[in-house]
This record gives sequence, structure tokens and C-alpha cells, in this order.
Amino acid sequence: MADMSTTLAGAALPNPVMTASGCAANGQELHRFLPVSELGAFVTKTVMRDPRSGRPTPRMAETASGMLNSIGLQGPGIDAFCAKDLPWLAEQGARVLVSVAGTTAEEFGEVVQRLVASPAWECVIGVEANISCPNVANRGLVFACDPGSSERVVQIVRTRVPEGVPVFAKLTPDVTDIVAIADAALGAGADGLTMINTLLGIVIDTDLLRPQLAGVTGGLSGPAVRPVAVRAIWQVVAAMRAGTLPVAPVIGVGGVRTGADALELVAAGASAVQVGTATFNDPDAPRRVLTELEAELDRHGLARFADAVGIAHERMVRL
Amino acid sequence: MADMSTTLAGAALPNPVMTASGCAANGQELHRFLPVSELGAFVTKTVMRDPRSGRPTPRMAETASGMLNSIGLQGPGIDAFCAKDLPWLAEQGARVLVSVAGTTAEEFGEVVQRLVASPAWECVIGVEANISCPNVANRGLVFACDPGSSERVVQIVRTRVPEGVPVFAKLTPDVTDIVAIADAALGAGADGLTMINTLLGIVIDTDLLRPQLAGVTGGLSGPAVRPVAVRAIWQVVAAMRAGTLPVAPVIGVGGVRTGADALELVAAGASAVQVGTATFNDPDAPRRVLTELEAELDRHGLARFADAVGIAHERMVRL
Amino acid sequence: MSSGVVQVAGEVVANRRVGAYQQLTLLAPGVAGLARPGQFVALAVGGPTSANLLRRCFSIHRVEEAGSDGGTVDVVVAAHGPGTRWLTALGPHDAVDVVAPLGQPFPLPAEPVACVLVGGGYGSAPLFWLAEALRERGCHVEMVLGAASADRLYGVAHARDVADGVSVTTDDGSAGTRGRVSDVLGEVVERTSSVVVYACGPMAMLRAVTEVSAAYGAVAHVAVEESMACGIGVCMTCVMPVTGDDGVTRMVRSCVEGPVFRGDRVRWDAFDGGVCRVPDDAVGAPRAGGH
Amino acid sequence: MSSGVVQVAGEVVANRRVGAYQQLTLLAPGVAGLARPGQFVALAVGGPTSANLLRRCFSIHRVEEAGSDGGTVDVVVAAHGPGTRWLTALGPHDAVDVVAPLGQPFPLPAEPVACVLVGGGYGSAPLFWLAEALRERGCHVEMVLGAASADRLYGVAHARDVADGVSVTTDDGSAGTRGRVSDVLGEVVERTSSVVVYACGPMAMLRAVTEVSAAYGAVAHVAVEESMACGIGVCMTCVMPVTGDDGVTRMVRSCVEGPVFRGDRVRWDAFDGGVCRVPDDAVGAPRAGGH
Ligand SMILES: Cc1cc2nc3c(=O)[nH]c(=O)nc-3n(C[C@H](O)[C@H](O)[C@H](O)COP(=O)(O)OP(=O)(O)OC[C@H]3O[C@@H](n4cnc5c(N)ncnc54)[C@H](O)[C@@H]3O)c2cc1C
Ligand SMILES: Cc1cc2nc3c(=O)[nH]c(=O)nc-3n(C[C@H](O)[C@H](O)[C@H](O)COP(=O)(O)OP(=O)(O)OC[C@H]3O[C@@H](n4cnc5c(N)ncnc54)[C@H](O)[C@@H]3O)c2cc1C
Ligand SMILES: Cc1cc2nc3c(=O)[nH]c(=O)nc-3n(C[C@H](O)[C@H](O)[C@H](O)COP(=O)(O)O)c2cc1C
Ligand SMILES: Cc1cc2nc3c(=O)[nH]c(=O)nc-3n(C[C@H](O)[C@H](O)[C@H](O)COP(=O)(O)O)c2cc1C
Ligand code: FES
Ligand code: FES
Repeated sequence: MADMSTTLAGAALPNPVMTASGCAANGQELHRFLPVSELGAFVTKTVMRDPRSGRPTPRMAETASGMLNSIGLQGPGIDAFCAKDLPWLAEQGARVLVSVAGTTAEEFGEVVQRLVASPAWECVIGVEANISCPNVANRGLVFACDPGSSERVVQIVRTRVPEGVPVFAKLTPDVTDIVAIADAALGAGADGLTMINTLLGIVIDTDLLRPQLAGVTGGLSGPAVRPVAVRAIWQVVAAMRAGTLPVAPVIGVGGVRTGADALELVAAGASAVQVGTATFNDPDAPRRVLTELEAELDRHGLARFADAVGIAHERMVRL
Repeated sequence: MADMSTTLAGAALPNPVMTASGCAANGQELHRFLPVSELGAFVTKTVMRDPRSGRPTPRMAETASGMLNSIGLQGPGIDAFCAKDLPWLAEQGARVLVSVAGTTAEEFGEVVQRLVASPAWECVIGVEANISCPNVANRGLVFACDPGSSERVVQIVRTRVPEGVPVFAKLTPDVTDIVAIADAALGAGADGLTMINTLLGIVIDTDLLRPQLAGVTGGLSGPAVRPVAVRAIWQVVAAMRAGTLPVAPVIGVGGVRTGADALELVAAGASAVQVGTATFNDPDAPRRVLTELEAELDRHGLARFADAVGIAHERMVRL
Repeated sequence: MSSGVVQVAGEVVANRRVGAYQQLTLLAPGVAGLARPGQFVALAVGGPTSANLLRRCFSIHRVEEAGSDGGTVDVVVAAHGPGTRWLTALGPHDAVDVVAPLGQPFPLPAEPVACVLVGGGYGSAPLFWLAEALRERGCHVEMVLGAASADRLYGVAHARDVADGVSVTTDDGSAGTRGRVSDVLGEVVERTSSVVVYACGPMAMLRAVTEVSAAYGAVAHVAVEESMACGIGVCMTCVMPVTGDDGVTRMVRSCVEGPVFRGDRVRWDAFDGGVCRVPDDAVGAPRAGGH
Repeated sequence: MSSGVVQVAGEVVANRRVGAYQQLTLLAPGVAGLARPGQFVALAVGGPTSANLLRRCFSIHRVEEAGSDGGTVDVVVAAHGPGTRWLTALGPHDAVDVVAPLGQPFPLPAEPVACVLVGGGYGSAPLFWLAEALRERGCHVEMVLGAASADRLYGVAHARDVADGVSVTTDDGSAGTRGRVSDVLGEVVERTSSVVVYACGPMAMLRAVTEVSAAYGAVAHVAVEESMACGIGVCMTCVMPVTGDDGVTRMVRSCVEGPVFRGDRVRWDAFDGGVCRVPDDAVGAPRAGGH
């Protein structure tokens, strides 16, 4: 059995498999199927400063090997999160990666400030800044579509999170040059990157002949987008290996349903893997992915998970 | 039965269903399954100036509800195309949309110049400039990732194509702001847009632990990407309807497998629809899509295909 | 939230046509013992090569506790899109992954009161074992079953076995009274002096049932059917505005806090034309500018 | 290019285990009359909800011309990935969409010469009706069947019926001679004075067969197996470098110009480690800088 432990910018985890933000709520529902403490880390639903009702419904559309969602970051707000959700996760012995967002860079800062003050803070192994969300100050353009906006958010978040606790910037693939955004985030102090958030998509309801989602656009996720996730990870890690981007750990996410899928992201350079949409198909998916990933490593005779990280860059055929 | 005719910047077609470039070769093989003259238009494999061998193999990987390809624009070159392929298509009575490309803006111009001189030119109902291909002058960056490069290519192509024959610019979705690229192309004289080309992706072969494609990256296509195609069409057509982009016809492509899929693109604003990857699943797909699309229009009581174009913008719920 | 839920590799025992529907009996060890009327199952569809990732949800029609085989659960499925077409085409021994039981059951009255159970189309499926449970408690039970046409009624004969009185309506008059369930409901509530109405069916019907019930002094418990991506409470797609005991409206998940809600707590005013808006007074509702 | 190809809604007639393989008999009206040995079928997999869009290609093992049912085609399938697992699990009456026959058949000699037919693993599947066709023309036919182990041999008994001599090799020695088909091929060619060798199997085997054949003065016709997305010539994924009559190497589509090629025309030097490069002298090969 391979040694499945992984280290993410100082955060040591017993295994590399996590939930994905927004795909496991804040743990209690999933806990009925798999103990949250068995996960490498539990990633929370993105939390913002205030309670948010989210978008009107319909909020989802099934797509070929994927789905579209437009939840609109519904959530209880950071205070309720610190009062209820985080202590519950701490009690279960979960290692928690808290996903945070704001509609302005300053709001990110406020959320982090209150989070750090939470009595349950000790279970937090990292903060994931969901910069793939709309920036009201910039015509609602997603922060991660613009290097400058990305930089400002990461800077504020990094300043407010105590040293020793890593900050991950979660990037959207909907950009011309993801390496440039990665560069901005790392330059601003991010300790690592999470890739990818959903792709912007629309489904038309062909009975009603109008967009199926009440909010028109939604985020595309699931196995359909896995090749885009692998590509984004590959490009960023290739740049790190080429010395044109600071070296930092990458958390891979996008379309992972099986251990072999996870291995694709890992071989492309991810030091940990999140399982999102697949959980809707199989509530046990994160645990199953871990078991299957272990079996894949054994099959390849890899003694340590760490040996698989980025291995495809070495085995690549040079033409 | 609905009137299926459509007009694309002056080119009148009996129906709106086409093949997609690179997914039907140059017609002869598909003709064994469906007469190419039954198509609204036949779209050729992108032709360049010189013969090209294309990339090493493996060139393809199956993905969830899609595939990755890296053909590398293999083809006979424009002279052989004009001598053999185009006359054959003309003989069959096909209406032909010729897809052209170059590694420089000037090469685009040369290809068009020779094309226009072809004795079979009369069967050409339009030219599709595949600007979603690498620009050697700009570090191999895809033309359509940059407004300036897009502009230059479209300008040259538009100058060389006789008036009255429309030029379509084929855009990649791999950009932060597709409306900006559409604006550049239309500003430079494109008569219409084709959206979308493939998304950049990578698949890792989990047996060999290296990229499955010899060329590492490939283009993602198939039903998996349909929500991205619909979104791209929607955004561009919404901008046209809002008066922030010149009004021009859009040819929709991306993930169409059924008539209902086609209707999604049409309702989002496409005046014609190309069927690509689905042809590999079902050689009869373009014809079947047309039949199914007709049935959909009948079901909705729409007397003319044109009435369905962009209908979702009108039926959209305003919140 | 009930934590009694299992995920099991189920198997089709039987699949038979009933009117416009298919009734599937699934071997699903462990489910029967946990389930209560009003709860539902979430079934994976399409098998190992499926492009349809999301589970499909169905009200539990009945359960049979274990013999040696671990117990079965029945659902009544209307073929609609790819998932339900796949399910309705299954044959004996075919595999179906089952997550169940999910959601909140119908609350049973503490006293042996009179109740009316209202089902629209396949919405009547969960009402028969509810009727049995109510009669075991000594309740007087009447049923009102409605549908667009006779073939879309489910379980009229069965209803006569488990209820003390049955009314039938169809939109086209092909069976029973021409009209809607809500047209006859008031009379039934009044005649039986019912204080509780249970209903399952389309949203518009649930709204009408709630209004009629209120008008006749009964409380309605309605089982809603919102579009669900996960069914287990983790995705937030299935929300709807419901007013809590504190009088505050929240966007709550119908898969874990429902599917059964008190009808008078549902913010029907937010539903319109296939869209459900967030009421302005809901917790966290967008302010001007939106989010 | 042969234009005799049809797309038909096929149906499984039988599916039986043969060693490590499943032999599927498909009702596929119209195919049998058009097909020749060496051609292949392209089957859609996974049914209507499938996430696997691309067809899977299989050599035609045999065909049976129409009785009243329109004719059948047999393929021998090794379960490997999702598509072949789905196919090998099918039962009678299950539907499979068939496109066939595809590609160029084995060319038959004009004279009644001696031939050796070489099959590796399931690669022997298309050789039996080829043997019959050759014997009908008066050819002396010997077969060499090889595989990793005994269970991966296909059709040894059948070979004894249709060939004048049969040699067997396995890598592990569990049946026949321990070793590879190419180890014994030279002796068979020499003994029978064969001038033509037909082969189907893995690329490395085809290369070795080509070399041995050449060394013993025979011409090899090899049926290759390149990764194919469409099978009908429209996608350009299945190309490989083959030298034409004009001595010029081109990247040709193995689905329409193959799968049968003269072995000595295939640019084996371009294949290495699971990748096939474009030879520098191929038409349109990238110049420095690449494309
Ligand atoms: C609590 C509950 C109980 C239900 N009970 C029954 C029942 O007893 N019998 C029955 O026939 N149907 C029932 N439904 C509806 C059933 O879930 C849908 O008809 C089915 O999911 C549609 O799947 P499809 O593949 O046919 O359609 P598609 O339109 O392809 O489904 C696409 C996606 O949308 C979701 N979806 C579509 N329609 C609905 C819907 N009406 N409700 C919820 N999700 C939907 C599906 O789960 C899937 O994720 C119930 C729904 C809920 C929420
Ligand atoms: C002309 C020809 C004849 C063949 N004859 C036989 C036969 O008689 N019996 C048999 O068992 N197999 C045969 N094969 C191989 C067979 O096509 C593959 O094993 C099968 O496609 C793999 O599908 P999968 O879903 O199991 O694997 P996956 O790896 O999931 O397939 C993914 C994709 O890659 C393609 N692919 C993968 N492996 C191959 C391969 N070896 N050759 C071509 N495409 C591939 C598939 O078509 C599919 O598009 C033949 C292939 C060709 C080209
Ligand atoms: C229903 C849903 C809700 C999501 N909510 C969030 C969120 O709140 N914050 C976030 O960073 N990502 C969110 N995501 C994106 C996922 O975390 C993940 O990046 C994406 O879905 C790709 O992974 P997957 O294919 O495994 O789902 C959400 C995705 C889904 C499907
Ligand atoms: C094998 C293959 C080859 C392609 N070659 C070209 C090409 O030469 N020129 C081009 O403009 N697009 C090419 N495309 C892109 C398609 O034309 C189309 O834009 C894309 O595949 C999305 O449509 P689909 O999902 O229907 O396939 C190719 C796609 C595939 C799958
Ligand atoms: S369906 Fe996912 S939270 Fe209710
Ligand atoms: S497989 Fe598509 S061209 Fe050969």
C-alpha cells in the first residue's frame, strides 16, 4: 500500500482526496455516508460575509456527462458559519479547507478576519480564496478573469491569514491565459492554487425555448470538463517546472469520478484532488476515489503518492 | 412542415444544417452515407497553403461525452484541394463553405487567392476563416485569442474574397472575453461568425502515465462542450441585440447530436448549425439532426426556421 | 434531519406496467426498515457508461421488509426524459444503485382524526401506505385522486382497499368527475370534518390544495417536487422559499427539509411561470443590484 | 475505396465465451453480402445514454448471408475498456448499431499459391474465412496462431478445419511452441514455399512478420489496428506513414486505405514506444519549428 500522505505548502494531510467547495455543503449531510474525518480535507461551501439566499430556481440543468449550476453562493454568512458549521467539523476531527469569497476585495478580508477569530479555527488547515466569483467593483467581472483583481484579493487574504496556514487561490478556466492569472495570484502571496472552478455555460430548455436556469448562465462541472482541468493544471505546472512561474502546490479539481480520473490530475501535477459533482452521483465518491487511487498507485508500483505528482511531465514523449 | 431555409449574410441555403470543418473530410467518405447536396452546406476540412502531414499519433482520446483531437490540420494543400476536392463537391451539387487557415495572416490571404481562382469556385457559398489556429508570428498563440491578430486575418481574407460571398470568422471559446474577439472580427469585415471551435484539453493515459496524445494537448469537442457553445452564441447575440456589437449571422457549432441540441444553439441565436463529432458516432447525424430539428419546430408550431433563431432571448424570464 | 439513510446496490425484482406508468420493485436491503411514507429514493441511471450523472428521485410507493433477501422498495415511474426512460425499460435482475430513504416523511397526527389524501397523477404513489399508517392509528381516511386522463390515474382500485372513501377527477372527464382535485376537495374535507390534508402532485395542484384546505379549516401537508441534483442535501439546487416557525422565510432545501412541507408555510407567491423567485423578505435576499 | 457500406440497427443473436474472448453474432441486414475478409465493423456502444460517443472497431470474423433475417456478422471481442466491456455483456435481442463493412480487404492472389496466415490473440479472428476464400482458389493454406497464453489463442480447432497445417505458439509455453509467431514463421514459409503471408495482430507482431516474410521471400499483407475515432475516413485520427507505389510516404488513413497494407510499405521505423512519428520525408512533414 502506497503512502498516501501529502503536504500542501506546509499543511500535512493523511491523504490527498478532498470534497470540492459547494459539492458537500458543510459536511453534516455527507457525514451520513462517509465520516468527514476520513477525507484528506473537507472543503466548505464558499462562505461570504452576510447570509445569502442565492439565486432563483431552476438552479441546475443536467448536461452530457456534467451539469450546470447557478446557486449564487447561497450560505449562512461567516458568523453563522463560525458559530455552527466550523465547530461541528472540528468536533468530527475533520481537517478543513475553508472556501471564502467576497463581492469586493475588502469583503474577502472581512470574512477571513472573522474566520480567524473563530474558536474552531484550529481545525482549519488552509483557506481557499474563491476568486472565481463576480467582482461588483469591476462590472461583475469574475476576479480571476483579471490579474490585477486576483492580486488584490490574494494580497488581502494572505495578510489576514496567520502565517503557517496556507492560502490557495481558486482559478477559473474561462481565461485566455491561466498561467498569467496563476502568476498574479502567486506573486501576491498565494501559497498554492486550486484548479479549476466551473466553466461558464448555458442550457436552453427546448420545451420552453428559454434558458433552463433562472439566472441564465451557470457553471459547467463534471467529467465533461476533466480534460480542461487536466490541461489547466498541466500548463501551470509546466510553467513551474520551466522556471517561469514560482513553484507552489496545486490542488486539482474538475471531473474526478474515479481513482483513475484523480490520477490524471495528479500525474499532470496536482498534489491533492477534490471530488465535486461526482458526489451527486455517488455520495461515497470521495472515499471510493481514494481507495481506487491507492489501487492505481499500487498497480504502478509507486510507493508514495508524492511520486505520482507531476509524473506525466517526466514520462512525456519528446518529439 | 416548417420552412427550413436560412440566409447567412446573403447566402441562401435550403436548410440550416452543415457538417463541421474537420469532421467530414472533404465529402467523399460521408457521401456513402448521405448525399452531400442534401446538407444546407458542406464545410470542408480546413485547407492551408501547403500539403501538411499533421501531427504524430495517437491523435485522439475519448473523453466523457466527447473527445480530444490533435490532427494538426493535415491536408493536401490548397492546390490539390482546388484540383480535386472542390470540383468533386461542385459535381455533387453541394453548397460549400470552405474553411481556410494559415500560419500567418499572409498565408490566409494566399490560400484565399488560389481558392477564388479555382474553376469550381461557383459552388462556394462562403469562406470560413479558421482563426482558431496557431499564429507562428505570435509565439504560436492562436489568432482568435488576440483581437489584433484576428483583425488582421479577417481583413486580408475579406479583401481577397469577392464581394457577395460572405466571410465567417471561426472563434475559439478559450478566451476571457469572446465578445471582444467577435467585435474585432466583425469590425475587420467578417460577415458572420462561426462558434465554437474546440476547447484546449489534455487527457493523461493512466496506463502509461503520460499525455495520451503524442502532441500533448488537443481540442475538446462533442456534447460535453455544448453548454459552452450555447453560452458563447448567447453572449455574442445578446451583445448584438443590445446594440453593442454589429448585427451579423452566427453559425453555431459544438456538441450537436440531436435536433433538440441544434434547437438549443438556434434558440440562443444561431442562424445555422454544424454537426461535428456526432458524425463519428452516427455517419447519418447531419441528416438526422435536420429531420429532428424540423420535427421540433413543428412541435412548437413555428412555421419558419427563421422564427426560432434567437427566440430564447425573447422568451427569457426577466427577474 | 433523519440520519437513517443507506446507499445500496439494488436490483430490479419486477417491472410492470400500470396505466401510463411503470411500477418497479427493487431489492434494496436495509431501506424498508428505515422508510416512512413521504420519503423518497434517489436512483442512479444509465449504468456504467452513462452520460447522465444525476440521480433521479421517486416517492416511495411501498416497502416490504426483509425476508431473506433484505427487503424491497416500490416506485411508480412516469417515462419522461432519458433517466426515466432507462429506468422504465429495466428488466428483472438489472442493477440500480439506490440511495434511500431520503427527506422528511408526512407527519402523522397524534389523535385519530379524519384526513384527506390527495394525489395528482403518479403523485398518488406514496399515499397508499400513508393511508394504512393513518388507519392503523384509527384515522378516518378519504382519498382524492386526479389526473389529466384516466390512464394517468394511479391506484384507484388500491385506494378503495385502503381508504374509507375515494373520489376521482380527470381534466378530460375520462374517469370520475371532470375537473381538478381541488374542485372536489372542499366538499370531502367538509363532509368528513377532516383536519389534515396530505397531498402529492404538481406544484400548481399543491398550491390549490393548500388554499382549499385552509378555506375549509384543515392543515395541508404537501410533498413537493423540485428539480434535484443530489437528493441528499449537498448541492443547494432544490431550494424553495418556506416560512419557518419564527415567521422568517428562508430558501430551504426541499430534499432534506422537505419534500413534505406544511402547505401554508410555502411561499407560493414566489412561484410563477416555471421559475421560483427569492422573495424580497427572505433571509439573504439580494438587495438592489443583486448578487 | 469500396462504397459498399451500410449503417444498420443490429441486434445480438448470440454472445458466447471463447477462451478469453466473447464471440458476438449480430443480426445486421445487408452486411454479409458486401463484406470481404480483412474488413471490419464499427459498433456504437453504451446505448442511448452513453457517454462513450466513439464507435469501436472489430475485424469481421465471419458472415452468414441472409435467410429471412437479413444476414449476420460475427466478431470476437476482448473485454478491455468501457466499450468492449459493454459489448461483451450484451445478451440476445439487445440492440447494437452497426456500420459495416469498412476498410480494404486482404487482397487475394490471382494464382493458387501457398499462403501462411498469422494471427496474434484475437487477431486470428478474420483469418478463418480468409483461409476458406484462399482454399476455394486452390491455395495451400497454413496458419500460425500465437498469443501470450493458451486462453488468449483464438480458434485453434477451427484452424485445423480450414487450413492445411497449423502451428501454435504462446509466450509462456502453455500451448504449442514457447515463443512468438515470428519465431516459427520462417520455417513454415520455407517448408510450404509460400509467397504470401497474411497477418493480423499487434503492431510489433506485424512488423516482425513483415521482416521474416521478406527474409524468406514472401510478401506480407498486414491488417493493422490504429486508434480510430470514426472508422469511416472523416476524422484523420487513424493515420500512419505508408509508402505508395510512387515511393513517396504519406500519412494515410488506416480505416479507409487500410486496415490491410503491404507490410513492406508500412514505415515501421516511425513507430516507437506507443507513438508514431511523422517521418521527415513524408509529404507535408513539418519543417524545423514544426506545425
Ligand atoms: C421528491 C420527488 C419525488 C418524485 N416522485 C416521483 C414519482 O414517484 N414518480 C415519477 O415518475 N417521478 C417522480 N419525481 C419526478 C422525477 O424525479 C423526474 O421525473 C425525473 O427525475 C426526471 O428524470 P428524466 O431523466 O426523465 O428527465 P430529465 O429532464 O432528463 O432530468 C434531468 C435532471 O433534472 C432532474 N429533474 C427533472 N425533472 C424533475 C422533477 N420533476 N423533479 C425532480 N427532478 C427533476 C432529474 O433528476 C435530472 O437530474 C419525483 C421528484 C421528486 C423531487
Ligand atoms: C481495424 C480494427 C480491428 C479490430 N479488431 C478487433 C477484434 O477483432 N477484436 C477485438 O477485441 N478488438 C479489435 N480491435 C480493437 C478494438 O477496436 C479496441 O479494443 C476497442 O475499440 C477498445 O474499446 P474500449 O472501449 O474497450 O477501450 P477504450 O480504451 O475506452 O477505447 C477508447 C477509444 O479508443 C479507441 N481504441 C482503443 N483501443 C483501440 C484499438 N486497439 N484499436 C482501435 N481503436 C482503439 C476506441 O475505438 C475508442 O474510441 C480492432 C481495432 C481496429 C482498428
Ligand atoms: C452545485 C455546485 C456548487 C458549487 N459551489 C461552489 C462554491 O460555492 N465555491 C467554489 O469555489 N466552487 C463551487 N463549485 C465548483 C466546484 O467546487 C468545482 O470547482 C467544480 O464543480 C469542478 O469540479 P467537479 O467537476 O468535480 O464538480 C460548485 C460546483 C457545483 C456543481
Ligand atoms: C477530429 C476533428 C477535427 C477537426 N478539425 C477542424 C478543422 O480542421 N478546422 C476547424 O475549423 N475545426 C476543426 N474541428 C472543430 C470542429 O469543426 C468543431 O468546431 C468542434 O469539434 C465542435 O463541434 P462538435 O462538438 O460538433 O464536434 C475539428 C474537430 C474534430 C473533432
Ligand atoms: S438536491 Fe441537492 S441539496 Fe437538495
Ligand atoms: S478513423 Fe476516422 S479517418 Fe480513420
